Amino acid sequence: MASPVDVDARIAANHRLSDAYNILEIEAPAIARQTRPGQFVMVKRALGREPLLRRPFSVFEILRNARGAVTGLSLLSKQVGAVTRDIFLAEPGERIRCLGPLGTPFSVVGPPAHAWMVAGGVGLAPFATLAEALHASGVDTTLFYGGRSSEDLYRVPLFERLGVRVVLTTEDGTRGEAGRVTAPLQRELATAGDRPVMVYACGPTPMMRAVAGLAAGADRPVQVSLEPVMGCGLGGCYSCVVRILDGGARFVRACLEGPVFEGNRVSWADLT
Amino acid sequence: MASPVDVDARIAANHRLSDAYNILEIEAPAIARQTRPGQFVMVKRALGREPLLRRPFSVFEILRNARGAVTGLSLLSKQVGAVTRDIFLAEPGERIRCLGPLGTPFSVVGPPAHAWMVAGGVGLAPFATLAEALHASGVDTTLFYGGRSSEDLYRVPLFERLGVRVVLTTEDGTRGEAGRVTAPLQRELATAGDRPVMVYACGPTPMMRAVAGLAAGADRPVQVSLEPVMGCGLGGCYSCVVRILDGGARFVRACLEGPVFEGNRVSWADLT
Amino acid sequence: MGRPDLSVDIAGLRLANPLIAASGCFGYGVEYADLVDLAALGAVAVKGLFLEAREGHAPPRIVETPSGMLNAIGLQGIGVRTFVAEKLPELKARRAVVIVNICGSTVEEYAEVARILSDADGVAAIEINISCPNIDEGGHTFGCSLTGVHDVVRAVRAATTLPIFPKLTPNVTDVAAIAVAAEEAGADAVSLVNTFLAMAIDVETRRPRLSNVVGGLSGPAIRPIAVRMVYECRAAVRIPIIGMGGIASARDVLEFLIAGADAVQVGTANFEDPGIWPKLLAGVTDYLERHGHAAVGEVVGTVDLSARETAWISS
Amino acid sequence: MGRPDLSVDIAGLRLANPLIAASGCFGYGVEYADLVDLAALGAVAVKGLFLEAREGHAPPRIVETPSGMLNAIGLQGIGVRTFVAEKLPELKARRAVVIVNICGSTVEEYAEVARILSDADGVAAIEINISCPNIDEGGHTFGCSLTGVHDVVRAVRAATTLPIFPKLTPNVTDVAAIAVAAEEAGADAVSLVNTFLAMAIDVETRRPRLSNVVGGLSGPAIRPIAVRMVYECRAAVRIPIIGMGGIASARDVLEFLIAGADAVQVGTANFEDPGIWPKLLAGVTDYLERHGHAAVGEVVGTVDLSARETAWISS
Ligand SMILES: Cc1cc2nc3c(=O)[nH]c(=O)nc-3n(C[C@H](O)[C@H](O)[C@H](O)COP(=O)(O)OP(=O)(O)OC[C@H]3O[C@@H](n4cnc5c(N)ncnc54)[C@H](O)[C@@H]3O)c2cc1C
Ligand SMILES: Cc1cc2nc3c(=O)[nH]c(=O)nc-3n(C[C@H](O)[C@H](O)[C@H](O)COP(=O)(O)OP(=O)(O)OC[C@H]3O[C@@H](n4cnc5c(N)ncnc54)[C@H](O)[C@@H]3O)c2cc1C
Ligand SMILES: Cc1cc2nc3c(=O)[nH]c(=O)nc-3n(C[C@H](O)[C@H](O)[C@H](O)COP(=O)(O)O)c2cc1C
Ligand SMILES: Cc1cc2nc3c(=O)[nH]c(=O)nc-3n(C[C@H](O)[C@H](O)[C@H](O)COP(=O)(O)O)c2cc1C
Ligand code: FES
Ligand code: FES
Repeated sequence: MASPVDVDARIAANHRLSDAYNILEIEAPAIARQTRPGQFVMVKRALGREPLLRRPFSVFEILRNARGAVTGLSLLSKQVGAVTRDIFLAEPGERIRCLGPLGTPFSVVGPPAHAWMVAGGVGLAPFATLAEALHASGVDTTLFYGGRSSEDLYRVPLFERLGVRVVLTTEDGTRGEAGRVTAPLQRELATAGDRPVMVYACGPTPMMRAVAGLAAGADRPVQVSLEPVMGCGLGGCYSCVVRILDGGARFVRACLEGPVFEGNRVSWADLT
Repeated sequence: MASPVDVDARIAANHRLSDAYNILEIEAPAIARQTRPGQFVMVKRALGREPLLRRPFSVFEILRNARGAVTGLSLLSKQVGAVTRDIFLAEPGERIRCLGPLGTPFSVVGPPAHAWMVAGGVGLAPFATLAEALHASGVDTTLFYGGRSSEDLYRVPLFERLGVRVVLTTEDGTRGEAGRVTAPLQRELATAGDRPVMVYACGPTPMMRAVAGLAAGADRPVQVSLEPVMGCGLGGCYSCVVRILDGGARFVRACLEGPVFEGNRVSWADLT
Repeated sequence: MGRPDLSVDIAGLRLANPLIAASGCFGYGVEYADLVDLAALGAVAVKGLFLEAREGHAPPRIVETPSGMLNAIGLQGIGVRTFVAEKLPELKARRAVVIVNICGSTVEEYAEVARILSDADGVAAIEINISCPNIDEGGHTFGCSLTGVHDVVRAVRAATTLPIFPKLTPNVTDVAAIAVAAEEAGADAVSLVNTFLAMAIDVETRRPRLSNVVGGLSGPAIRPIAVRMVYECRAAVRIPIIGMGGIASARDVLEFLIAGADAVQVGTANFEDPGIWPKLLAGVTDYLERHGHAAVGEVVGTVDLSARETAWISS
Repeated sequence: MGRPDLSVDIAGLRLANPLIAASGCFGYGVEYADLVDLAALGAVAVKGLFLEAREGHAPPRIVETPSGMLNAIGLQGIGVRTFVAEKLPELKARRAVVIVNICGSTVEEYAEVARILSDADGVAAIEINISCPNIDEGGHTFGCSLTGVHDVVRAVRAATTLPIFPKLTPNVTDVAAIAVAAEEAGADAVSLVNTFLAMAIDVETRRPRLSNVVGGLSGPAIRPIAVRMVYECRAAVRIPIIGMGGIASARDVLEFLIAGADAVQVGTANFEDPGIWPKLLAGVTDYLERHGHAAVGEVVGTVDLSARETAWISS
């Protein structure tokens, strides 16, 4: 894999989608060109500024100009604290510090396998690049996409343009099927027959745990993109560990061996 | 004296005068209305933001609208560190935290006394309000205003409009008389005859020390506006002390008993 | 349910709420009388007082550091008798609950200062500063040894019936052992922490940035260490704890209470925002209401060490 | 005058410059090989190693605090033999100067780990971690007592001829006395400081924010305390000092050197900016040139305590 680069990138645009969500477009072609689906970047507003540590974000889209040349990448961010607030408030023309691409990407299936992506809220982030890659290899792809309410669901047309079948759920029933995203997934798993299916999941830990359980029950492989706290993103600090079951339980660094893991390798009981 | 107020004031304008100097206009009428010449405010960009402590700034101008109503105040700031940088970069519409007015003001002479204001660089700051007050009472006023170069001298017409005679000096001779501001002061002190003169001084400590010495030598009273480091501006921390000679040497708080002191009270040998 | 009860009882001293202005960060209290309603504070801990007036250190006395500041004021002060004569009456008139922070160069001086305060009218409690890191006679030497702490507290205990709160230094290997020594010697509560001995150098001139060379670090930078020390002391002593170190928000107040403090002091944050007091009070009240507590005491010492369990949260 | 000489001599070990990657903040060094030129660093101090592999603590293992962070990694590690077999060859190939940080649950374990490293090819020095605050067996108990320090250093001294650098904990009353004990027991230099024992609580859940309850505070927040400790140790021992704690800029490097450190380590700042190394080097070089120094050693221990005098500066 190519080596990560650290850039002081110009912000090209900031699309505020709601009071919480935004998509930040940043001019970091050197990172974007190397990024594979599921990889992430470590971000902060500026060096020397509080908070001290960078934060990890999945690369959402690879941005291209009219001629198709890569110009940068975007982040889909949800405000939960200091850095996501900085990202929400950032203005075009300002700069942002961005290091990447980092981590082990999704393993992208090819036909005849079908791809089922299961996203909870901001867990949609790694799936735009994955959908592109799947589309390029002609994989039949479905996105199960759930949130608390319609306020948590964004950019559905982006996926539809890539030929993705989209199944929406909201817990409050304001959009798509009422309930959790695991409900339609469970139904379809039960009726999928002998088609080969690779399940991909990203979202809150309890959701991923549930998806991994459903996939295992239906004997389907599943890749999850986990979101542990990360201090460095480079393997330096050992903060991001996930307990893995193979070869006797042991902690591995999610910034190097992950963030994508096969669902059956993860010790779900240890994930908080 | 009325009590200080702490406001989250809107920035009305920012006049960048050079790479170092700027004049920030802020909408803080509740402070401006109470301010007397020589008083200061404690400022920081926003609560909860690094650096932790506020910084003291003299009130430069009292701002008024077309009908003469007080709308706010301005600060004349020179970039030397973090907060003066924040002040330099601030944009209209943003906010700034401002507590004041604070401190003991100049004692403003009346006719027949003449007023001689001696300013070094950004030490001009407390003299705009003083010149207004002197103008209002019909005092014959002179401003001796020195800097390293013409890049340190600003807003001379403001003083001229108030009938102030302005004597400029620069160390590099790029504007006014070449040399230090103490040279014309010394000359004029020698030839002032028996006119009563009150000297006011603000600038770097060595300059104020020199001015106090010259005034004492010519038997003229002098008021200096000192600039010790201040942690609170309210008498709470005892960081801002100046050694005073009366009643046996002792440290007094410049934020309460100052920043204006009679020159002969100050223990100049202890000022660094 | 009505509004939660914010009052706390510190060794028989009832405070309207757990917020105390920290010693040395609020002058003699009277300086803030126009800006802060002194009667609305739990208490005011005034600047450290020796028997006689003291000049303190030459400036510069403070310097800012990342999320903190160093001070080496050197306990400039007017002496206890002048305080009683000139400041105490106004504090009383403002209905402030007054905690007097006392210092001494000798055990006898501590006792003498305490005696004078016992005879005065309007002192609620005595905080014994055995922890000022800035001056040789600031009690730091007493505060760093078990016998030193014991001797000073014993002597003050014998000199007064007022509640006494030794204020502990964090510059020790085992702060809980020091707290135990204070308790055994008759302390009614302990205050912690005082500042951390620290230093900053101007690299261009190579001079220390404080005239005193070293000074005490306070502010948010030290908060995680202070919280740990309160937590350790909570497990070691039965007397109340007054916690402090870097509190700058209601969240921080609650962190100390949960760690085991019965009340807190706020110092450095008051410099940044003298209007912080009603905000802290409102934030604590809001928290108590949200969590269904009838009284602030219910959160004291409630660190939850049970195993973690996570609920399903959709994003 | 040519470019200043940046090299430093730490007890016979010559480093190209005084910048060392701090243990536990740079993995085993190999993780950074693509991003940082390991040969351009003064040295790399690798993650603390016990004799056997260790799992470390459950997450969450870090939490950010004002200008700092807490960590309770719990010394997860691959064990010294696996390190020698799997990591050391690559570090050697990259021409890194390798300092191995060692741990032990017993004095014997420290000695055994040191012996294994002595027999390995490519170890420049051993840093003895007697200061990890996060685990019971992390040496913190050794590091807090004079006899503990003495015993561990003695045993390692007997086990190896490599340079040995005990790494001191700041969680003590008198760090200079600890440094003296280390020197007397045969240390070639001392490293300080390790992290400060600290704690953070999530007030909404009342759970500690680290699974281990307490952790170690690092980052700019602690710098003033660390600088003071280096300054104190400089006056107490003759052996070189490797200083650290919150360094995030060339100015900070110089502050430690001026306080008395012969070399420095950088930990937390490397997380924020893995590209910091050439910037630090450039800043130090620029400073030496501006101040007319031929070699970096000329600034070590040069705190100026003479009386202040100010020049006339117009504005
Ligand atoms: C590989 C990876 C990819 C990610 N991709 C995205 C993305 O594309 N878009 C997005 O919005 N977020 C993403 N996240 C999560 C994102 O990193 C966090 O939301 C961010 O770190 C929060 O930073 P903050 O400063 O805003 O909040 P903070 O102030 O740091 O924290 C606010 C609150 O959130 C909690 N918190 C913070 N980080 C985490 C975490 N990782 N796990 C659980 N709780 C946490 C804190 O404990 C605190 O209570 C990703 C995380 C990882 C590891
Ligand atoms: C009563 C009073 C009125 C003032 N009025 C003005 C004014 O109108 N306009 C103006 O530009 N400045 C004024 N000053 C000075 C101003 O407060 C400082 O320039 C400011 O605090 C610097 O803050 P900073 O964060 O930018 O610099 P910092 O990052 O705090 O410091 C940068 C450098 O300047 C030095 N420094 C900072 N403050 C002082 C000080 N007070 N004395 C000596 N050295 C210092 C520091 O040691 C450091 O080396 C006044 C000061 C006082 C006490
Ligand atoms: C400028 C200053 C002066 C102080 N003076 C005293 C004092 O006189 N007596 C005392 O016991 N503590 C003194 N302290 C310590 C504070 O009371 C408090 O223990 C410490 O600052 C930590 O709290 P904080 O982080 O909220 O400021 C002083 C602190 C500062 C910043
Ligand atoms: C995540 C992390 C892990 C650490 N692990 C070790 C370790 O294994 N051995 C050790 O001696 N110090 C360890 N330390 C302490 C650092 O080496 C250093 O002493 C401390 O962080 C202060 O420096 P800093 O402020 O530059 O980070 C660790 C620090 C951090 C932040
Ligand atoms: S985030 Fe630092 S090792 Fe993974
Ligand atoms: S600035 Fe705090 S007492 Fe004057």
